[in-house]
Formats: sequence, structure tokens, C-alpha cells
Amino acid sequence: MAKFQSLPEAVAENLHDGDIAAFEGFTHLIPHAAAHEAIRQGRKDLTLIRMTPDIIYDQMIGMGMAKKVVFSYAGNPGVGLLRRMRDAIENGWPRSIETLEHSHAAMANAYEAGAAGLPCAVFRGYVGADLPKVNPEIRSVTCPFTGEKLAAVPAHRPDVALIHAQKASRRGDILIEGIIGVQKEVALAARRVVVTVEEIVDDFDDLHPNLCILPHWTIASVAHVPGGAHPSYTQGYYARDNAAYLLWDKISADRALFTEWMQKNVLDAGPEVFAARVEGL
Amino acid sequence: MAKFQSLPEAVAENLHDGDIAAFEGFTHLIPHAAAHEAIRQGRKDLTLIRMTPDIIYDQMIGMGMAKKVVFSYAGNPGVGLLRRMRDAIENGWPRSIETLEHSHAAMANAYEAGAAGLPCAVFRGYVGADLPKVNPEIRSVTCPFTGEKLAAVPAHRPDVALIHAQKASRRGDILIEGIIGVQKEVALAARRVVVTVEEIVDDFDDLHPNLCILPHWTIASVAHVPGGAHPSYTQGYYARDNAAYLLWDKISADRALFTEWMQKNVLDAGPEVFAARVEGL
Amino acid sequence: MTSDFTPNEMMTIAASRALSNKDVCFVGIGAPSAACNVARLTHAPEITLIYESGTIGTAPDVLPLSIGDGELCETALTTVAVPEMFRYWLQGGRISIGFLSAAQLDRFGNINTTVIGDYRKPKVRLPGGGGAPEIATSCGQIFITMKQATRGFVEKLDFYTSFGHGDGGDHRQRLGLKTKGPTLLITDLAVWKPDPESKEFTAVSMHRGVTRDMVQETCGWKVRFSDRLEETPSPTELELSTLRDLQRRTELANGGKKGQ
Amino acid sequence: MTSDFTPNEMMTIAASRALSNKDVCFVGIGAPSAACNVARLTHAPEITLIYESGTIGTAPDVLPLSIGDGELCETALTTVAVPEMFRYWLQGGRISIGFLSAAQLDRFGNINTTVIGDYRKPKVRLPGGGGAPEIATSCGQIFITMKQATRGFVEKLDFYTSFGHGDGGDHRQRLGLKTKGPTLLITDLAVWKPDPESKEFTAVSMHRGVTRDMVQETCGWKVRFSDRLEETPSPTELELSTLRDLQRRTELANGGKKGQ
Repeated sequence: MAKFQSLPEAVAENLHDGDIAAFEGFTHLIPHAAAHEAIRQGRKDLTLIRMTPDIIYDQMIGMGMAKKVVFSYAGNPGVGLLRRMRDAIENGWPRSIETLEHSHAAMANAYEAGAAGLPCAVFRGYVGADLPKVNPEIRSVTCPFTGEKLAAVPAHRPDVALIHAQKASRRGDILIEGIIGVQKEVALAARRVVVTVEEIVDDFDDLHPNLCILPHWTIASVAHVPGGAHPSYTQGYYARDNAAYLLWDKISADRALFTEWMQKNVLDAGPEVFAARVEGL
Repeated sequence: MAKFQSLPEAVAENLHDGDIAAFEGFTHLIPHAAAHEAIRQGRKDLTLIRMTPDIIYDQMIGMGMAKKVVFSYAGNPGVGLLRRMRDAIENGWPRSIETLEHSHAAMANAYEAGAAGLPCAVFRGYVGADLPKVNPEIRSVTCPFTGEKLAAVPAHRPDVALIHAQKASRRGDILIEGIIGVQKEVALAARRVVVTVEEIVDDFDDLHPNLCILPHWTIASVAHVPGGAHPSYTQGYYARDNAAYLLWDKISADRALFTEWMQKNVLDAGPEVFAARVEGL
Repeated sequence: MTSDFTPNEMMTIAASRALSNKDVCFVGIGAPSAACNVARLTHAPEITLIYESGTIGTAPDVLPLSIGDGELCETALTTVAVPEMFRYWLQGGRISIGFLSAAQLDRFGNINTTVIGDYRKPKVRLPGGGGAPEIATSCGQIFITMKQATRGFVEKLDFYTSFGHGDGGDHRQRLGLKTKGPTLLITDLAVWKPDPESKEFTAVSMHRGVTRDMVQETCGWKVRFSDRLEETPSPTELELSTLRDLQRRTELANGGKKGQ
Repeated sequence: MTSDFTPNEMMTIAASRALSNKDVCFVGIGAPSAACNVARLTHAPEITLIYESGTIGTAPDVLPLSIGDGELCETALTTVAVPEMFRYWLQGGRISIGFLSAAQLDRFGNINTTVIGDYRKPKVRLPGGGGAPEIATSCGQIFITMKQATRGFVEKLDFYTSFGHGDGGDHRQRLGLKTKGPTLLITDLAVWKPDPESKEFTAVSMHRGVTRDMVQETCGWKVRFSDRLEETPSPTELELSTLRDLQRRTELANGGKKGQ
């Protein structure tokens, strides 16, 4: 049953030290504001799940909040590598992290299985690939009809999912439009769901019946954070800030520069700064 | 690559004797016109898959076209039993039929697995139920992480799927709205897809991005048959003809009455009669 | 309270009372649909109703005649594909209460809607399970509504379409089920609940004017009555008028123009 | 023909020529995206482009900077959830051509984008596979675009991120794969195709001005040249202007207002 809260309240109530957390959004709708709030609250020993760890996990890893990262593509999309994540993996700075690596197909299927209440996902994957040699959570089942060996991975069941969406209704129902990614699956797979939204509207009465909607009783907390996906984007509200993605490549290349940037733009800021960041986009 | 054809051409080209065929539509969008065309063309020895066999399979079974029926609920929805299907099962009239019975969950998962290109579907089902004792196609796999025994059924891979939808674009893309049932899954699971539509429009350019659309390259044939779901309904076009469902209970109760009704309303008719049947609904 | 009501109305209204605002119900057609909508229109306006056709959070103005009526989709918060309904919503454990009915029911809440007689040579071929086998095991709890008759309330089922408490006791747990199974049976004569230990259905209240003999005569097994057997509170004016208004609207809608 | 083009332009245009109207392409960012859109804007207007973000049948006016740009969704026929993309569309066998690139590539089209050095103690931690492991096995065939350099064209991979022809020959069939795997490698210097038997990539044409030495010097294994080695037809005016217009529109869009 969705509570409307400030972002600091919503994160404090739902994200705890040691949690398995998934901040999702596939290029679109990445919950940057929620990630920054988690950074300000100093959560630690998190297991972070995300298909494309992206800038938000680079920041959280660089701030030493992650114990383990479960992922399938650790890049800065369209730009290059994730330098803070690499520094943690290659040099243990600021702490060493454990990684559990999958393919996109495995991650998407694992979320789907989590939403479906299954213990594992079964799919045709990893044939001839080396990942099963380094990830003990890639196993197999045999089709009892054809004998085909299929890949199996454990379902994702995060303690908490944090996502960004276009709209909430006053009841707390959530509307997600455009590139919907794995937003529905991660929300239904998680024990608790925090959603930041661009806008709160009276109701969804005039919507098309087949849109991607999460009913209010699947959501723990809703926080109104306009611009909350920046520098990712929200279809219908503002465009992707590609310059910020390019800039991140420079900021993240240097530990001191990174630390300084985080202090100024995250630790000393608040969720309200996001609205201004998307003006003109 | 979708061809626009008359319904007789579309059915003749795609549905052959001995085929595994699925005429789908979950209460909504049931392809009555396509089923009647199949009856007129006298196809035989069909294996008919459908969650709720409904009036259309009652008619096809009563006309002796089915060798086998794969199903999960053999009722006349909201009315009662399927009397022609019962007569075939209980008395072998007009021929005996083989049945393979599942639950709805199994059928839905089997279509999903077919669309997903998998040999089988895995789900949590049939616990404590007797169906696995009488259906050899209900087996199990063991989760390699938790040891839980999960149900497994073969994926549905029909030779041909026949569905009804609201709109086709001039390219042959298909739009399905409202209660979308298993329409997308059965289409993607099948080797060939025949779609009857209420309307053909120029394009789908102004539609919401997340609607249920089948691209033209997934479709074999499109036939324009207004009213083609009657007495089922098409959201946005006409309502369900509940009186016709009630009437079927009487018609199907008697072999002679059934035979006479089929002659007059199906064998001696054509797809063009459907438009008139939905006037005023 | 009102003195003028039918056993069917009592059954529907007793079922509606067991529902609350926080419930997410998987609704079947007939008595369950009427009960859920009466609850929604009286004491549980926030209840979530889900029909297996994929409609989530429906608020139909008239009772649907099929689980896939257009009215359900038009009034729903959202409508999802049927595979998603069964995977994410039912199997995902998001439904608190599932309603089931039966052709045959035994004392442990096991249900047969498949066949009378032998499966391979049936005396009567019934519609089959539909969603029931997984509704019975995936919903938080199961409510059963059914009119009493010895033909339906049987000592032994011809076929286990969906599992209730099996042989009773901890049979569900032994099969690995974490849901509660049947917790309530509401008939035209009485309200039943499973014994906490044996899980055998026990009559806990009888509707006004019903005798123990009437309950026993319409039941194929030896009925256990609760030590604290009560009288089911009769329908209130509001409950009854809500149900009757709903049924009148439904009839009007169906008669108003051909077949709708 | 035009005389003034870069090796990169030749690579992109050569890749675009391999595409036809009936193809359904799983497009990656960079050269594949440019190649697919040049094909769409020249000889293959009916080609279907799919990005793994869920956008099906896109027709972007500018090249996306990420696989999930808003432009892709806005111009798509439809946009589906990512699990559906990987299950119904990729695993479902509906993609005819998948594009891949590599940090390391071997002569059999096996690809490493995961790690340089040991997986547990990496010299360089690369982004990883993303969609590649299943793209490599589920698409009808795989086209690889990549600039030649000995660092990338290696004798032996540090890690098999995605499977090409393995050890060559019938290795794919032995693993039960029914798709063709890598059938085309297009570099800034040459076009390569696998030998029908051994599956080793063989240079079949070199771009204008490229010598055998240049191809060998930028390749870490001993290059096999086709007996009928040809010169890759140089870009036509139309191809080149289409590519350059696309790139100019993309730059304008990105520079026009901050960060878009």
C-alpha cells in the first residue's frame, strides 16, 4: 500500500545496510535521485543488482557502499568503461567488491522469474560461453521432453527495488511509458518498492487499458522528484543529457576529482536540485 | 510478411488437414469467422489447441474435424457445458476424439514458452492435482538451486494460429487491444499466423508505444472481416452477444438441431454475414 | 436486518462479509463475482478485484456474464496478458483470496470439476479445472461457495481437480505449499471453517431457519458442528439492497439490448 | 564511386550492403547502428531494426548514442519490455542478423568483451557481454564490425564472452546450435567470410588502397586470403552522402541543445 513520502523518508524506510538492492531502468528512467539519496544516507555493504551498472553504481561503488555487484554490462552507455567500478575490481579502491556476472538475457530472465515467484529462470543461454566457468550461479536443467540442456539462474528477489516513473495517481498507482525495460519485473520481484515520479495526477481513468501500470498495493513508497532520472531521461518530460554522460568519463577517471564532484553535487545537494538540472533538456 | 487475402484464401493457404491449429482469444476476440471458414473448407484430423474450447471448438468437433483437443476449460463461458464436445468424448459422435487436458496456467505458460522458442515451460503448478496422472505431458524439473520440483509441460508450437484483432495497418502490422489474452503468444508460437481484423488503417504512427502489436513480418495472412468475432466481441467495435451463447446451449443439445443450424448458419453462409450479425450490439 | 431473503442471497452476502479493503481477490463468475462486488459496494470500497482474463482492479457496474466481459476491462486499472496474469500475479503470490466452486467437494476442501466417473470413460464430462489447480495453491487463502446437495458434498471425489487440504492435517505443508488453502466454505445453509488440526470443514454458523438436519441431509459425509455453533447474521438492508440493485442492473443491461 | 572516404566509412558502408529488406536486425551502437540505418535509407527501406532496449521497427532520424535513446522509442512500431525482447524476439529466433563487435576476436569469430588477463585478477576489466552471449547463438547469422589491430585480432582469446565457430568446423552443431554464427567480418581494411569447411575467417575483398601486408600487420594470426580476392567496391555517392548526412544530423542534434 503506497505511502507518499519525501525521498529521504522513502529511502530511509526501505533501504538498509546489507540489503540486496536493485536500482533499475534500461537507459531510460534510471533512478539517479534515489541513488544520490542512498549515497547521502551512507548505506553500506549493499549487494547491488542491475543489468547495466551505469553511472549510478559507479558512484555508489566509488563511495564504498557496495559489497557485491550483480550485473551484465558494466559500461557507460555510448561512452566507454565504468572507471570507479574498474578501480574497485582492479585495485580494491575504496574497497574491494565481489562481482557476479551474467548476460543480459540471464538478468532479464532472473527478474522475470522473481516477478513470477519462481526460484529460478530457465532459458536457452550461455552456449559455448565462458561465464558459466566463473559464475557458480549459472547451472542447467534438462528439458524432460526433448533432453535439451537449458541454462538456469536463480531468480532475482531483491529486498528493495528503486525505480523512476512518469506518473503516480493519488492512490499510488504507477504509470511507466516508453522504454519500460525491466521496471515492472524488478518491482514485482522485490519485497519493497520505492518509486520516484515526475508527476502526481488525480487518476488513470482515461488511459489505454494495456499500459504498463503497477497497482498501488505493489508499491511501498512514492516520492515526487521531478527530474529524478537526470542525466538519464524521462520520455515525455526531458531528454537524455548526453553531455553529462561524457563528462562522467572525465570525472570518474580521477579519484580526487570524483570525490570532490560527489561532495559538491551529491552529498551537499538534495533531491530538489534535479528539477533544475533538466530545465532546457 | 503479411499478405492481404480473402478469408477463404487465407484459410486455404494456411490450414491443412492434420495440422496442429490454435484458434485463440480469451472470451474477447474469438475468431468465429475463421473457424466457420475452416468448417466450410472441411478440414479434418486437426489437433485443436485452445484454453477454453468454447463454441468454436464445439462446432468444429461436432462437424467431425478434430482428431485431438488440447485444452484447459471445456465450458460455454457463463452458460454451462460444451455439449458437442461432451458427445464426442462420451459417445464418440460424430467421431471419437483424443483429449489432452491442462490447467489454464499450464496452457498460458506453454504458449509463452512457444513464443520464447523454448522446448518446454516451467512453472509452479499441479501440486496435489490428479491431472498429471492422466496427462503424460505433465512432467517436472528440479530447480538446481533450491531443489524445488517444478511442473514442466511441452511448449505449444502450433502449425497455424488463427486470431481476430481490432486493426491491421496497410503494411500488415496488427493491433490488439483490451483483453489481449494469449493472442501475442499464440501468434509468436505458431509457424503461420492468420488474422481477421475489424478494420484496416493507414498506419499506427500515433499509437502509444507500449501497445500489443504484432509486426507484419510475424503474420502470414490478414483478412478483413468486420464482425468476425461474433458472438464473442471486439472491444471498441461491438459487445458480446450473450443471447447467442445462451442459444448455443439449446442448439448444441441436440444432434439434429445442431446439424441443421450449422448447415444454415455456417455451411450455407460466408464471412460477409458477420458484419450484419454485430449490427446493434 | 431483514426477514425476506433467499438462501442464495444469504450465501453471497456471507461471502462478501469475509472480504476486506486490503484483499486482492481472484474472482470467478457467479456467486464469487456477486460477493466481491457487494463487498466493494458496501464495507470494502478499496478491495482489488482481479479476473483471470487479465483485468486488474476492476469495478464493474453490472455483474459480468463471463470472466472476460468488456465491462471488466473498461473499469479496470490495467489489463495484462493472460500469461502475465498467471505468472506475475497468481504464481507471484500477489492474490490474497481466491474463490472456487465445485461439482464435487469433500470434507477437506478438495475439489472436482473435471469428471464424474472414470476419467477415461466418463459418466459426465465436466468443464475441467481452468485456473483452479493453481488458484488453489497460489492464493493466500481459498473461499469456496457452493449450494449444498449430497451429489456435490461427497465422501470421496472422483477426481482431484484442485487440492484443498488433501487428507487433512499437515498434508499441504508436506507437499511444500506455503499458502493456507481453503479457510472458508459458504453454502446456502451454513458457514464452515476447517478444524485447526484436522482441517476437516466444520459448520460454525447456520443461516436463519436452517436446522442441523438440513445441513446433514444435504451433505454426503458426517457433518461436524462447532461446539459454539452460531446463527449467521442475516443480511442487512444495505447488503440486500446492494446485491439486488447489482442484480437488477445486470438484468437490465442484459435485456436492454440484444444479448449485451 | 567517390575517391574521398575514410576506412571507417568504407567499413560502415560495406556492412550496410550486406543487409536487405527482409532482414530483422538486432542493432548495437556505433558502426552497426550506422550501417543498418544507411541500409534503411538507401537500398533496404523495409528492413526491420531492433534495439535490445525493446524498440521494434525503429527508424531513427539521427543515430542514437545509447541503445535506449528516446528517438528509438518514438520512431518504433512498438516498444516491448526487456524480458520479452530477450525471450520472444531474440530467443524466439525472430532476428535474422545480429551485429557484434569485440575487444578481442579470434580467427573463428569468437569474441571477448569481458576481460584482458585473468578473470579473477584482470589487467583490464572490460564492460562484459551484455546481450552478446545469446545474440551470438540466437540470431540467424552474426555480422562482426571491428577495426583491425593486433591488440584486437588475436591468436587466442583471454575469455570467451560469446561463441563464434569455437574451434572451427562443426563445433556449433556439436553444441546443438542451429544458427549460422558469424558469416561476415567487416573491418576498416577488408571483408572476411568464414571458410565453408574450417570456418576460419578468410579475407575475400580488400578496400581500395589496402595491401595484403596491411591486413596481415594488423592481425594477430596468419591471414588466409581468398584465391579470388577482390577489391571491395568503393562507396557510391549516395551511400557516402547518406552516411554523412546521418552523421551530420546526429552531431547537430547533439550539439543543438545541451546534451541531447
